[in-house]
Amino acid sequence: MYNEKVMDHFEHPRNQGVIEDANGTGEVGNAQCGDIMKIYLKVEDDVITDVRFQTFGCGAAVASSSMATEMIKGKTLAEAWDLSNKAVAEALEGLPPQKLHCSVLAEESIHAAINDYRVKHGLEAWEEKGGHAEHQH
Amino acid sequence: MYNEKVMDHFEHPRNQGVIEDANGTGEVGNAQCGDIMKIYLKVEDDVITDVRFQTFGCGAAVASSSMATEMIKGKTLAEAWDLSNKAVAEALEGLPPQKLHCSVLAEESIHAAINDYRVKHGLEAWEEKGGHAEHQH
Amino acid sequence: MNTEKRLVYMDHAATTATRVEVAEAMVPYMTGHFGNPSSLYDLAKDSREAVDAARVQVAAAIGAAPKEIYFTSGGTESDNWALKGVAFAKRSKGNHIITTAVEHHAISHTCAWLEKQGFSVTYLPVDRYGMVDPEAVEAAITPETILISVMMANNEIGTIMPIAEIGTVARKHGVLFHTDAVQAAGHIPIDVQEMNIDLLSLSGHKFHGPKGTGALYVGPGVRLDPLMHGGAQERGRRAGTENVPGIVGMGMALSLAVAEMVENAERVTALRDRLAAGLLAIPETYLNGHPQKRLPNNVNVVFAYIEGESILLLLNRKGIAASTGSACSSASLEASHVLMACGLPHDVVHGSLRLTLGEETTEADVDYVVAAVAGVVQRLRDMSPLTPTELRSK
Amino acid sequence: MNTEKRLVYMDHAATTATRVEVAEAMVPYMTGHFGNPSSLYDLAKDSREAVDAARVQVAAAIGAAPKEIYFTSGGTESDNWALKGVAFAKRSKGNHIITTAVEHHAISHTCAWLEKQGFSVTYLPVDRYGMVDPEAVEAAITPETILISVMMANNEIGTIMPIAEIGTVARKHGVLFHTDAVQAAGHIPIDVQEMNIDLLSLSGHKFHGPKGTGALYVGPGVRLDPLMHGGAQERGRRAGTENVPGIVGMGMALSLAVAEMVENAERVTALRDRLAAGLLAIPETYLNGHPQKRLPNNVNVVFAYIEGESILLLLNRKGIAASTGSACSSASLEASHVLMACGLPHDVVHGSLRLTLGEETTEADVDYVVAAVAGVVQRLRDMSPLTPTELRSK
Ligand SMILES: Cc1ncc(COP(=O)(O)O)c(C=O)c1O
Ligand SMILES: Cc1ncc(COP(=O)(O)O)c(C=O)c1O
Repeated sequence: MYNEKVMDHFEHPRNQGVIEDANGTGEVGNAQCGDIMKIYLKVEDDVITDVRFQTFGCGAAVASSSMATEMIKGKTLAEAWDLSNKAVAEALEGLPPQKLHCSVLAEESIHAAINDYRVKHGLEAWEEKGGHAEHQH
Repeated sequence: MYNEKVMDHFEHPRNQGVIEDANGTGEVGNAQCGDIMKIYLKVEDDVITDVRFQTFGCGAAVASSSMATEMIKGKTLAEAWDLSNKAVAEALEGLPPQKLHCSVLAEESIHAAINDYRVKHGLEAWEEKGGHAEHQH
Repeated sequence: MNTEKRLVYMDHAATTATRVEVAEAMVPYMTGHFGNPSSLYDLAKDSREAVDAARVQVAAAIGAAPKEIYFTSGGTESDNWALKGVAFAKRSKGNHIITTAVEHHAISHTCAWLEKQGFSVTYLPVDRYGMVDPEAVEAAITPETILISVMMANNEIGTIMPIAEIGTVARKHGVLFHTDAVQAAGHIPIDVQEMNIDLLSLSGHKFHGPKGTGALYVGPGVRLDPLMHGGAQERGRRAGTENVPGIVGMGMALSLAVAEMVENAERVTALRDRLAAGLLAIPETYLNGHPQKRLPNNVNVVFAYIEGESILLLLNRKGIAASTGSACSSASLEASHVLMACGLPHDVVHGSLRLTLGEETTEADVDYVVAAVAGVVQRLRDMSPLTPTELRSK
Repeated sequence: MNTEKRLVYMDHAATTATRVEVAEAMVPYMTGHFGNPSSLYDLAKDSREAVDAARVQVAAAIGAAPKEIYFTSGGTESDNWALKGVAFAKRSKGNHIITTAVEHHAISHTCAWLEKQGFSVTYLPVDRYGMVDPEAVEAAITPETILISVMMANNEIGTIMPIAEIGTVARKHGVLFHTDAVQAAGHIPIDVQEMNIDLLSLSGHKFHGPKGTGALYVGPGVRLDPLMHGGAQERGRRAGTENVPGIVGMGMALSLAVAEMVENAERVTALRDRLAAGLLAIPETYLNGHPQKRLPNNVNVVFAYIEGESILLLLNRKGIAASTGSACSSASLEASHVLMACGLPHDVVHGSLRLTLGEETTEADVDYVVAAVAGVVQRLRDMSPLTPTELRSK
């Protein structure tokens, strides 16, 4: 069902865990739907110096978390904000159609964590572009 | 489908053919239904001294003709009249249910031949007992 | 019992032997790669890939895309599904179905049942060769018409219908077109695109594949209710755990049949014509079906004055396996509706004989059968009260 | 890919391998005795006799008469036929059907379709063990009720329903009673007479028979429309060329399963209990289904804080084949309706694991699986944001 890249990230998840002194965290999803993602950010000078995730969910959810965190590490918040679920799915070399929503969760949880950081630091929360109509779970 | 007895009578029909100087003949059935039986009788002193048949029809029709003619040969007309289709089927050790009507044809063709003889000889035709409601073809 | 050593199987339209290599390819999917294709684990992957590969094979054989192929349990299921599926899905659009008087019972009995459910069915007549007129199809279309179902080739008389022409008519009027290609597949070329076919039925055991397998081609955009409700197999359209070994066997058998089709058809057509010529030399014997537009392997003749079941029984004794449209050989005691629709009179319809050849049929088989049939026909004519004197022995 | 050498198949409720001796018995009916059973010639006789013999085997396994057994293409077809067949045949008598909330989709989706056709369906609730109350069945009967359909044993949680009691209720009220015995056959004793069952579904591949085979028991006097219209096969009730090899295999597999049932059930029950005990030792793990009244081979548990598909993927890496009711692993993205009906909260329903044992399962397999599952559960709990601190590693 999953390709090798997805399986690799599922089985050997990068950045799994918690950042005790995170300065931005975001959680999306709910247990009823079967997937929850929580992102921990360590931001220094507008750059994500460390990122961790915790995920309750299927293989695609774990792999998406793993890949997405890899992709934003070392990036500025603005760069990280621009990471789309499509880019995550592409970096994973594709997800089964019914699992695309997992990559959406990854994007959303990163957005939530970034805005958490921004609000905590007296900045305005960025607005979602509203282009996630495809998010169905 | 057919038992060995039926197949034996179908493949080696007894009394098949024509009696040129028959003094009683009977034909029943029609080509539309797929079976016709014709019986030729040679009657002497009320006894059937010879009998032949011609049959257009399936294996059961031929076997029933063969068996029925065997069963009435040497019998008086009254005895022959009493030959039931059930007796023919039993003598054949059974016919498939949908083929029982073939044994009915045998009974009816013998009746027709007997009455042909009787009428030709100034006797009254015997009446069918009317018990052949099961004859459906 | 067959009293001859020889066995000549001339009933390939009824069923065929599964090719040995096909049976061998199936066994590993019974005992080894037995996983349920819908499962997640590795064992299921083998099954899933095997099913996908078979789908590609079947699709290629009829010019379809793999995702348009749905595996079923046979031609009967495919026919039932196509008709009932479209009828129930389109009920609100219309209630009229057009078919012919010579369809297989899997179509005609399904239509009869749909009539009981309130649908209206036109059974188009055929000409003496069993051919339907595309213009008659067009003329039968009403605003209520939701489906046209015309078989590609007739199972009794082998007549090949003008499917492409009917496809054009159907497309022009925006009516769905189903064809029962159970007898055609592997014997004559099929292209669902070129022929404008929306739904097409196949049955595995008619081309040396396994019994209990079939497929329905469902073209793009065609909506139909499932016949088998349940699990999400076959993309949610045909429920039931996939018959993986059967599907593997069917795919392989069809792709082999198509690969060998041109060569086989040429060889078999020559044998067919030799057989027909031999049989037609018997007096008062007539060919059923179209003289040219017929399946390469089908010979169907009628002999006056005799009945088909007796012919079969005597041929069986000579090791020849054949078939007839006689009422006496059918469970319903009804004579072939196909021969009747071709206008054969009631009193000769019972004397039909169908011989359908196969890849293994030889010229010697044909000559043996011609001689055997001639003998059997004479013997039965001698026994029949209908036979005119000049046709009797001696 | 499985990185262990070991392969432990614990998904027998999904499908089973065809027994080698069964596959071997089938092959001759593919390539050799391939005749169409309906034909007249000798070749057909072998096929016909083989089908008859299989019918006797299947009948004997459920206390029926051979003439009450109709071969189908699987459990799904049998279920669809029973429900639609009775519904359409009895439409004029009434339009109400009673079933449960925990049936297989072959029943529940068929019911949903029948609702679209104007029938009315009562889906009875079950208790926390997945058990339906026979009194609730009785209370649901109205003058319009034409059919009760309650599965004999549940495919997900293994709960065995009070079939004999429901049979008594149905008989008392003169309502037809169908049971889906797909998971029960070959595992627990079945007697259609004693249990007052009118219709019963079987599926060959669930007891080491071939895929694509099934049967419907139809009791004396039960009228139902065909689902497969067409030829006169199966005494005119189920059209389609008989799948002779499949039928042979199914008959043989079922009679072997029943012969070995008592012994197997005892052995497998012990393993099941060992497995359940091992898994329930994992914290916050709960058993689904009835603690006693369950299939001998079924274990179904739910682990809090984690999701089932990930469990399966990791178990697969350890060579373990299993199943889950998680939405994430289903094509429809809906969580198990069975677990929901048992009252499992939405937020734990995704963490279920079904392990179904087989005759070849060993104690070593069980211990291996317990250890593997414990490791996997811990690993996923460590990853989950929901896991309370005291359940995390270190
Ligand atoms: C034209 C045609 N349609 C449908 C069928 C039914 O196929 P099956 O018996 O494999 O279900 C047959 C064969 O019996 C056939 O010849
Ligand atoms: C209880 C139950 N009913 C019906 C079915 C359907 O059987 P099949 O997939 O063989 O058609 C299954 C198995 O999938 C089942 O477990």
